[in-house]
Amino acid sequence: MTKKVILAASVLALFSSPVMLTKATADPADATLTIDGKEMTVKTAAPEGHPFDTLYSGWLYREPETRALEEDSFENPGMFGVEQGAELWSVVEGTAGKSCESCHAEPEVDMKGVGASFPKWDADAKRPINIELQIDKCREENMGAEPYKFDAAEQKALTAFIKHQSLGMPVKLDLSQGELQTWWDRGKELYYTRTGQLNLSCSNCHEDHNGQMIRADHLSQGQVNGFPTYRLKQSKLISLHNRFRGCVRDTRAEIPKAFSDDLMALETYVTWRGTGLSVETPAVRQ
Amino acid sequence: MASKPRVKLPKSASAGEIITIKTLISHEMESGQRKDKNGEVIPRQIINKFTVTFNDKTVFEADIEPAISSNPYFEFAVKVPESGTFKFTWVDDDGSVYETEEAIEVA
Amino acid sequence: MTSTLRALVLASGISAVALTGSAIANDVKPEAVAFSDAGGIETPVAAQAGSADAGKKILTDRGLGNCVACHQVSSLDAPFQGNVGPSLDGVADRYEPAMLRAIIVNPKKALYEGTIMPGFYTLDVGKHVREDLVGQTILSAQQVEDVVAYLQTLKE
Amino acid sequence: MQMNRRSVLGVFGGAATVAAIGLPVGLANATPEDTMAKIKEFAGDKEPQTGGKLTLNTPEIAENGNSVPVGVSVESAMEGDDMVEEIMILAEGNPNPDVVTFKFSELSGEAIAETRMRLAKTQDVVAVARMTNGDIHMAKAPVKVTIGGCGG
Repeated sequence: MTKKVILAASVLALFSSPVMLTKATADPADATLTIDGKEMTVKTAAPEGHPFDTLYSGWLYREPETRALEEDSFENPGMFGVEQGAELWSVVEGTAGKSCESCHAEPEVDMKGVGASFPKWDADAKRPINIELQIDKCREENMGAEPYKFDAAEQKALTAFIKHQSLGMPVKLDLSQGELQTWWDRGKELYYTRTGQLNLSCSNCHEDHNGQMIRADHLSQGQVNGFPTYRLKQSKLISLHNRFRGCVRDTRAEIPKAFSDDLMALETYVTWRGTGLSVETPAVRQ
Repeated sequence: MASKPRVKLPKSASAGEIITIKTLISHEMESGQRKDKNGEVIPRQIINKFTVTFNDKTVFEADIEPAISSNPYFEFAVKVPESGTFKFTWVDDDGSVYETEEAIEVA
Repeated sequence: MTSTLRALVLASGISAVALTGSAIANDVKPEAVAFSDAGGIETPVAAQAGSADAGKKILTDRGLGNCVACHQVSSLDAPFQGNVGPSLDGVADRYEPAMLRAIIVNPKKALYEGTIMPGFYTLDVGKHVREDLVGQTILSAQQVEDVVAYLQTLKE
Repeated sequence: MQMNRRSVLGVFGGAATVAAIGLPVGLANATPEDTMAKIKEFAGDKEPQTGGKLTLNTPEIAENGNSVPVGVSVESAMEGDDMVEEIMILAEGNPNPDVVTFKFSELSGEAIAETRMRLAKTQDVVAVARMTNGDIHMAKAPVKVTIGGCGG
């Protein structure tokens, strides 16, 4: 055992210089992000108990051309989703003859801050609730409408629209609500759990190796403050749980269900890891 | 296919001023070069033509191929001689035509 | 027994004894791979000797090793090599074949538990492995030996 | 080989999903000869000039081949003989080299245009401009298209 430890240490020492060298060239960009005249917090001190000292938005890890797309909300194709959400707001659906607007007449005012403070504790369901699930809850309980299928275009558009009302506001969860802290703990455990044939945890890439490159992919801290995010790869809005599932799939593991207890716990914990960063929805990523 | 054109240009300009116009339209731009899960080629459906007129005179055009990205974006310049109306037209492979208009005031 | 195989068995010392009388032409099963006290794997895991040419392809093949996702090899014609892991240039000067093999087979055992590097010939993997991959390794025994053979050509 | 049906997905991702949208990988790509033929068709018997009158702006590295910004401009008075009629953009390494052709007018004021294009792989992008006096200007720029780590 001792031998192995020494060996590992010497291996690390042997390679430390080239690793340092390459890492220096792949640091997050030193740039400021202003959207529609609002300055975003893309770099901030981490909250107490966080493994990092400084939090960086994923925006800082992207190439200048990708960054430019998010900077200009006219050019940002994710804004099509926000516009679609704004239209859906007043569409009446369900047996109660209501739309979102029936209860929330001024989304720009009523929804401000919502996107910065979810997931919240849902005392009825005794589990965390995110924006997608809150929309479904409203649809079922108040509108008499069917919940959306996971990743329905309308679900992503409404979520993006709601979160966009908090553009620039710092992410801040109230973990004292209900049992949210317990779910945070569970999410933390999952964050460090290795899955799949490739045997990888979230932390392997986004904590241990952020700033470095996997092939041409510049690993970020895995912040979630910009979801739903317009991804160039799919050329459409991508939800947070879609991304969670994509990452887990890439470890060659069975893919957890969207909005399952595990992924709600993970959403709670990972959202906390971005405390203080601005809501950027809809962010633009590669 | 839901297509919503977005156009950005100044509300006013001085006579002979060169302004920049940006346009973006929501469209998948299916290239006709992809296959679905069953190995069948997904039929091409793109916006193949973009035309801009000012007071009914053509000022800028683009002949578009499948290599243009989803949600096509165009930015170009126009020298505005007088007050008038820009008309923007996108033509889809399926024959649909998407249009929008913007007026500009020349002082 | 082919002469290559005989050479391998002879070179592998104790393990050769274990192999004698059993199915000699078989690869070593992932659960049967033995690490030495020094952390290496002395015995090749495949019955056939590795091919450096085949190994070279595995390094850049996204469906197989995809080693350049994390490592650099200057002599390989593969753009955008990652830097999560160390450069493999001259790796043959730094490691004996037994150690190279061990790192590929299961770096968590050969190097340290916390490494991001997947084990390419081990069943000691993460949770909830995709159903169709349960009990399977990322690379075959032969592919591991091919990669070992290629890495041995990387001398400064 | 122990590869099974689904393991073509690959370590760290989806070789199979690389072409999730946009241009496929693996389909026969255009050749520089195809591109030369297109230029010939566009230019007629005029020899393209590469003196720098036409500017082609592309990123050195495109983070995602699905959306690569490309801008073209030509120094020109945009009136009379000194006017740009058309600028054609070609991508040598795509399945088909055609990308877009911009048509200008006297009301353009400036021969400048920008769009976003798909590039199937690392390749040269070519822009060719035809002036009202028949002159042809050309510019070429290499673009490195990245290879994704996770999921292509």
